[in-house]
Amino acid sequence: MTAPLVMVLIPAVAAFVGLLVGGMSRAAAGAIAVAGPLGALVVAGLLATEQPWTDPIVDTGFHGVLQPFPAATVVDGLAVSVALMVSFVATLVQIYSIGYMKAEPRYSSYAAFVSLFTAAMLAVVVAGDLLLLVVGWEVMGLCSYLLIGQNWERQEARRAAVKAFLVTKVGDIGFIVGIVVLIGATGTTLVPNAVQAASSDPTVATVASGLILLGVLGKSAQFPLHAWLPDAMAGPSPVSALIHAATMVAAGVYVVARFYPMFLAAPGVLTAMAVIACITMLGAAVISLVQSDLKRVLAWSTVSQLAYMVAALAVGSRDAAVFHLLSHAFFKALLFLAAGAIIHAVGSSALRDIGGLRRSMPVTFMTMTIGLLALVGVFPLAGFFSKESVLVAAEHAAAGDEVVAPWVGWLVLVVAVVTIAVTAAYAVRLWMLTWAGPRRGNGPIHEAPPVMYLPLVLLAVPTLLFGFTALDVSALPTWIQANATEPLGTPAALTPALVTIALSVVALLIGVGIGWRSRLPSAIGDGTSILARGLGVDAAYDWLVVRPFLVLVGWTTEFDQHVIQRTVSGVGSGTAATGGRLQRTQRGDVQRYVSTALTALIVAVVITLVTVAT
Amino acid sequence: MTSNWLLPALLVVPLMAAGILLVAGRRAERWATWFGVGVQSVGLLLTLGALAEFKRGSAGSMQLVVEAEWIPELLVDFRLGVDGISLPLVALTSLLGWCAAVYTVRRVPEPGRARAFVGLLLLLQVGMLGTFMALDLILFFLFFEVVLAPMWFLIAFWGSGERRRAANTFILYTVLGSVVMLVGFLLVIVKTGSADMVELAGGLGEQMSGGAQLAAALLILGGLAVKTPMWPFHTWLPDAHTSAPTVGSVLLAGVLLKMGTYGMVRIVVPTLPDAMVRIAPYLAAFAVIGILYGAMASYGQQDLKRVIAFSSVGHMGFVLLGISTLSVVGINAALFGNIAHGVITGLLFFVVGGIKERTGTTAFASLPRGLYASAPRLGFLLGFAAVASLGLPGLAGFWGEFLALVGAYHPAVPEHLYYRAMLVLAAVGMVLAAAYFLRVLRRVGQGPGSEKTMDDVAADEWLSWTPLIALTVVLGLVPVLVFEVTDPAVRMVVESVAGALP
Amino acid sequence: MSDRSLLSPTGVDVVFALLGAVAAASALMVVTTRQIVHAALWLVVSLGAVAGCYLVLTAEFVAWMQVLIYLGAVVVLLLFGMMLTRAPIGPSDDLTGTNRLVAFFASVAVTAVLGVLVVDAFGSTMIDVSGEPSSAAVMGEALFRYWVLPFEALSVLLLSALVGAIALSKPDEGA
Amino acid sequence: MTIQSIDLMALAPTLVVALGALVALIAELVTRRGQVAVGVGLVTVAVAVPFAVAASGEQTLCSGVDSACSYVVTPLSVALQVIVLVSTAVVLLMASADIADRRVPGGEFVFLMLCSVSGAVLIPATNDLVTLIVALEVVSLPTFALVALRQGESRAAEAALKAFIFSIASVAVSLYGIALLYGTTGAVSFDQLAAAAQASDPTPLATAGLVMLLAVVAFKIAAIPFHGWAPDTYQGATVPVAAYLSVVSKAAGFSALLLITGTFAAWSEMWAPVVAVLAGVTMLGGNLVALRQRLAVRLLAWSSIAQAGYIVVPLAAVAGSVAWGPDVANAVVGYLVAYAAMNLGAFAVVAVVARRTGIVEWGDYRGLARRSPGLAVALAFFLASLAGLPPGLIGLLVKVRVLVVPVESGVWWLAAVMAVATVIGLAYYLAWAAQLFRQPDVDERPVTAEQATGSWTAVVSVAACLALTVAFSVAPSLALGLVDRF
Amino acid sequence: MHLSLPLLLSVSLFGIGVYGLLVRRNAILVLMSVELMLNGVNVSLVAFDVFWAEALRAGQSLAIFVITIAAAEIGLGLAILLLLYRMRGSIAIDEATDLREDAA
Repeated sequence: MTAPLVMVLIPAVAAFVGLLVGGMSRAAAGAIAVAGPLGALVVAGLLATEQPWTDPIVDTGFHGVLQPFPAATVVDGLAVSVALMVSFVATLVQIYSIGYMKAEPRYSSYAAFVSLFTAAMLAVVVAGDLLLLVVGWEVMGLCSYLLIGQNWERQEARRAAVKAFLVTKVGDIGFIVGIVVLIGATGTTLVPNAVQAASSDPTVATVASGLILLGVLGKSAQFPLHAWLPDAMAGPSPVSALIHAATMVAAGVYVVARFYPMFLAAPGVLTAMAVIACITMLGAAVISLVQSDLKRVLAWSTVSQLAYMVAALAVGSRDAAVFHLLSHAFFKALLFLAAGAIIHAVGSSALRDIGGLRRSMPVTFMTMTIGLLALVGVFPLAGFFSKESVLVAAEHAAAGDEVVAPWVGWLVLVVAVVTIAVTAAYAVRLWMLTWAGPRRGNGPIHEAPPVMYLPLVLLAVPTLLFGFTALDVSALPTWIQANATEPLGTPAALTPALVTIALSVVALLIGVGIGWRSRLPSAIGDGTSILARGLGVDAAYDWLVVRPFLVLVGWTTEFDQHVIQRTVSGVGSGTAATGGRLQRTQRGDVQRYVSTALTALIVAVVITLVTVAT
Repeated sequence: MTSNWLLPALLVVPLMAAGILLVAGRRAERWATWFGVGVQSVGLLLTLGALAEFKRGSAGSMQLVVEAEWIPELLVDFRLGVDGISLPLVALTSLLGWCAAVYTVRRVPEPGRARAFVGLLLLLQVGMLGTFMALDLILFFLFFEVVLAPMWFLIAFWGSGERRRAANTFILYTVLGSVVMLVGFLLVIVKTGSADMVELAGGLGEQMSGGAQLAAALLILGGLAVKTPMWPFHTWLPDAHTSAPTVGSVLLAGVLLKMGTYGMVRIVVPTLPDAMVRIAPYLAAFAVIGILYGAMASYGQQDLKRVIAFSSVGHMGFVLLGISTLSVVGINAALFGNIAHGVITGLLFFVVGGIKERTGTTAFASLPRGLYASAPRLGFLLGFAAVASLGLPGLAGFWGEFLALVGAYHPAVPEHLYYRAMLVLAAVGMVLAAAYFLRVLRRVGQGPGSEKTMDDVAADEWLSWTPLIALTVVLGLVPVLVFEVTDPAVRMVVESVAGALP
Repeated sequence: MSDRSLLSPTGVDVVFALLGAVAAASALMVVTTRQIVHAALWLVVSLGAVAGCYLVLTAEFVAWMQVLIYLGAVVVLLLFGMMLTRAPIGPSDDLTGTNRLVAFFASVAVTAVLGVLVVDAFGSTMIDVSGEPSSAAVMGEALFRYWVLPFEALSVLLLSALVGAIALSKPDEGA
Repeated sequence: MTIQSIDLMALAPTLVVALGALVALIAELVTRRGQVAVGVGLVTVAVAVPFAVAASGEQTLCSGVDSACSYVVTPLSVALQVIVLVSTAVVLLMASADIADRRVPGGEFVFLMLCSVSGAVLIPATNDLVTLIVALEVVSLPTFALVALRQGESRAAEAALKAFIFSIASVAVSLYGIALLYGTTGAVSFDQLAAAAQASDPTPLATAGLVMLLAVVAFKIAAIPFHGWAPDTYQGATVPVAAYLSVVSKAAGFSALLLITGTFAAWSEMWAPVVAVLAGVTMLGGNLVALRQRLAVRLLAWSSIAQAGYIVVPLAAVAGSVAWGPDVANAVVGYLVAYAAMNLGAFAVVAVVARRTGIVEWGDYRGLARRSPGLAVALAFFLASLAGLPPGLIGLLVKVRVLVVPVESGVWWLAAVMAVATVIGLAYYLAWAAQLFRQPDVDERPVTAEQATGSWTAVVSVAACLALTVAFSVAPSLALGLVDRF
Repeated sequence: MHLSLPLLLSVSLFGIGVYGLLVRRNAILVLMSVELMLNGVNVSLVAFDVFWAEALRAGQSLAIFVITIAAAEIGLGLAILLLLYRMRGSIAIDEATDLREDAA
């Protein structure tokens, strides 16, 4: 049992125990719920401290396709850093949930599923075996389905859960076929060996990475498989914070990072990723601008920020992508938990009912403001540094010293800068509508209980400080590359470049301007416009996928019911009918019987004579 | 072989018990179900004994072999034996038989008559075990047919809905299939002069001429396809399942469907390699059609049992795809798929039976919503079984399907690209499977929550179902338990086919 | 005997042809007449002609058996049968059934097929009818040297027919 | 002038049965009680069987001319004789109930039956066409009397008339066939005919003759198109007589068929297709019409027509590469043995139920298991065997044994037709078996009371058939290898 | 003498007998027709016997046996007819159809 496996199993056991014993007392359930991710955090911490890790692949001896107990795990900088982030956020979410889910009757199953989710995410993070990766990947999808559908009394929760699972499942099909191709082509299920073998053969690399990209698009909610994330907001806010901001959606990016050498061997796929990322980045940001629901604004923002990470990967810089992944996880989780606190206090997540809460919820106000600033990328915060590192990477690519074509770099750079402006716009709009202006809605508003705002504060800390770790080359960059199974050249400091800083500041100011003008309540809109409904992508889904599928289902049931069923029962009744017709020859008159017999005989004689003669 | 009394004992004990029940007077109605549990437990113990005796190292060769001459005129010897391919299935049958017996202790479906019910179940057990142990073609055919009469009575007398018509379609369709298979067997016996499966697999089958092999293979596959069921011979399955009593459905889905695929791996592939190499691509095509067709048809069904019946058509499609690759990975995946489907669909039908018992119906139109609230544990089990059935990795259902895809990537037959197209289509089938199961969970499990109206899972239900739940999880996490037994035997089968490959 | 074509008949042929024609014509009358009693009488004529044919064919013993049993016993029995079932004396037109067409075609087919076959096989072969007739002595010897088993079997047959007829004719003793 | 040397020991079975008939008749006249006649009948059969077995391998009544004997006993003929004799014993047991309550005159009944049986025992050992046709006539004639003997039933006469007319027509046609064969080959003894067949190809006249000869055989085994009389006659006659017709009379037909096809094995390309079509049509037609039946006896009649089709399949398969030989004959005899046991059993149960409750429609057998479980289980077992579905194992095994021959000889369409026919057959056997176990909708009067004396013998007949069928199921080589035992 | 003459006579008698058998409604006439058929057979048997002229005399022996069989048949046939007449009052064959398939 290697350390990483222990890290995965602790939350899993916590989930199982929680499910069994949870029913008894809420306190016990709460304790077990927090203990799970906390245990994982501790182990991750231990792993982080006892650097340098000796052997990247900790192999448990089960290999080959037919002894597929997927137990091989990988321990390198990338894995440990993401594991730390995941367990940290998960612990805070569990703590936060104790407060948030006080009125929830089925708290024990909720907590258990969150722990199970954490275990699955950690499994993906430390997976050294393709099969363990697939197990984690799919169990994550299942937990997201279960948690979105937590309070399934509501219609939209039920629909959102199914939609989330199916859309990600469509992506997962590509993912699984990609893994099958990898295993088939390379003959091994060990991740590093498979990636190394695949990257040496361009065709396999292109096919495998293209297919795996499909899965990533599904999980990380990129165009065209992004429609499920905004609807997933029907789930409880802590779930949104953990799954739909920090971890699951980041898993896609993490997997690409894990398989990065293979992706580098397939520039075509990287270009495609870049184009998709740009579309998603800008589209999501613009849609977020017109959203009328607090959590939907943040959801579309997440889609946009994820596009940043994918763009970073597309332009050839894994470190930038991972850096943005980590920082985004912190401030986006913070924003969602803050939103949760607001909803908990106000009772509704529609912007119409929220306003002027500055005085009544000071801590939430403070932490949410920090979060928004980080989201926008204001100087000292983590957001600024991670976004800049992406811009720097884009600029390198534009200069032509990356594996992708220069125009890709330019495209990413331009779109990134424009998106900074739009991001600033919707961030300011959100901030003004929630905190500034007159108090809309009624009823007393009071600050969230400590168990809820403590995690906010704890998340605010890394949002503020995490940026600085990237400046010193010996800190974050080397750490991410440490013990990497596949070293990607020397780790370079992720320091922002002057020219990109200038561009981003200009874009930021423009954005604030737009934001300021659209802060009026009248600009909220009722969320029914084409833009608000996600540019009609949902309608397109309905027409292109759901409706034809239902027609096909209709045909199949029709075909099965009438054609095959009828032939079978037809044969049955047919035999009975022939029986009836034969029966009618037996009318009782013996002379008729004898005449038929004799004529038959004559015919037989004649035929036999003819056949014998020939 | 040391203890070769095990296998005949496995057959004789239930047979004797059925005889006793037949003769026992009306007083036996009371202790009949307990008697059933006792006999099945003995069977289970014997199976565990066999598992222990079975030497994993030489899983490729027949073990615990028993041999006695029975009908010289038909070259029929009473020859039993198990190897890596049949042992897991024998174990599955004993387990499901035991779970069924435990479930019936207090739940004999109306119109009661426990004595006859348990007697028929025991006869069914004899037929099923016999089919997996027989090493003689005609003996295999006999046990193949022994199963039909008891299952017919179970559906026709203890079933529900238009059970008589369903029972008749079931038995007439299957008998037509098995007679066609018999003609295939006879052709093999006539051409090779031997009916011993081991000899035939060992190379005797290859001496048959190409044309004869193809004719025999098509006939036998035709018969087995009806049993599997392979599309388009599947129409009897939904009706049989909708009308069968719970235990009947469990055994029908859990074991009877496996006799078809087992027959293919045990008889057709090793004995008629040249024919199999030519037929394999078409088999793959039918398998994939089955997967997609099963998924789409089950999405359109209005009855819970019919949904699961069509899902079985889909799962069996994956098993057939595995077999059609004729590769080590593929056939291992098929055998594992058999076991996994048996366990998971057995559990599914038990849960649906529980639902039917509590709500009196399985039709979506009249089924109350919000099972998660009205019977949380039952709801959880329904969710668990549905998720396992749609092939969630980490549970037993996944490996059968996933490794079938891996096998399809590198089939032993030359048509690699064709198989990769099949692979993608089969993968699409997985998402459709997710679609219809989630529709079921949404329609039955979720919904405007009503309070805890129904009594939740009872003790005897837990006792009967826990082995299946545990097995789903254990096989999901440690699939090697099955593979270490089946792999050596499958390598033998694949070797015998290797000769026929170009 | 040397083969002669059918068309050059010998003296015996002419006699036989005449007898055959009588037999066939009266047989035709048996099946077509509208009076039952006439049918029986025509049957007597037909069987008598056939007996004559046997004599021409030197099968003397068979001829006498024919006269004795057929004419003596069988036809008499038939007449008794008609009497007991009160058959109408005068002409009655319901004697021929409805499926006349099928019957006609069947009989014509039979006659045609067999006729063609026979002529094709034995068109020109001759048989020697000049030899000494197979008298009772000759037939007796043949019967009891080679055909003892059928003879015995026939005895069982006749006995069972006798007992059967009597049993059937007994009035019901009441169930 | 040497009288034919008669070896009485060889002829013993036929003689014993004939004498038994006489003794039975006289016994009934003397003691005025029908039961005694049945007793004598049973004793006769009991004595005849060992004689038949002892006579194996002998031949007698050989004429001087190239030692062509007219009575040759072969293992095949002994097997057929044993089948006939044992079946007669069972039928007599069934009939004793009718005789006891004067529904049928005991003495005459047993006398006629034994006369018929003596013919049936004679046929397998005949060695020439003359004896064969006479023996066939000896078998048929008494049966028409038996059918008509049913007092107080007007339709019995009609049934007898139909069988009678059909019989004399087919005998006349066969006699003409024999005449033609005699004409072309100049021989009537099977050995000389076989030699003639080997010597040259069949002339057109010989072809016509042989096909016409098959007419009487088709009549006896009630193969379509010569089946018209069977359902009506079975329905009109008493059930034991119907049983007799469906088993012993058919066994005689099959013996004749085996002898004829054996003799003319050299001309098999000529007659095999005819027999094949005959078998196919009979199997399919019999099962198809049986689907629609409502009366129990009529259903059994059509079922026995279909079963006759199965029995002919091995001979039909000679059309392919397999030549006529002991293997084919053993398959026919094997199926015949199992068929006799199953069919007699079914008839026995129908007889008992008809006598006790007057039920004639198989639909009214509903809930029989509730009222008399023993009978119901027995009938279910017989029906399962006839259908060829386990637990009726022997039914299945003999079907397999019969199906091997067409597969081996490559006559594919015949194997396919048999497969389809079996499935159709399963439908109505199953429907009837299901009726037995269904809940009775109205509780008819209990069947337990023994309405009439002497009905215990009927139950004994059911038990005997059940014992035989179960024994065959457990040790199938008893039935399948019967010929090799002698 | 030509062999085909008696054979032609036998064929014609046989054919006429078949016609009578199938068309006549009265049972006694049917019996008569069968007698004609049997006589047809006898004529050909005797003809062939004279043609082959063997010591065995198979043809003529069989002819004699056929005559005896015919007699026995007529005996029993009339008994059945009379029974039918007593039960039903008429011996028309196409009226005796109580036993038939009720092709409902």
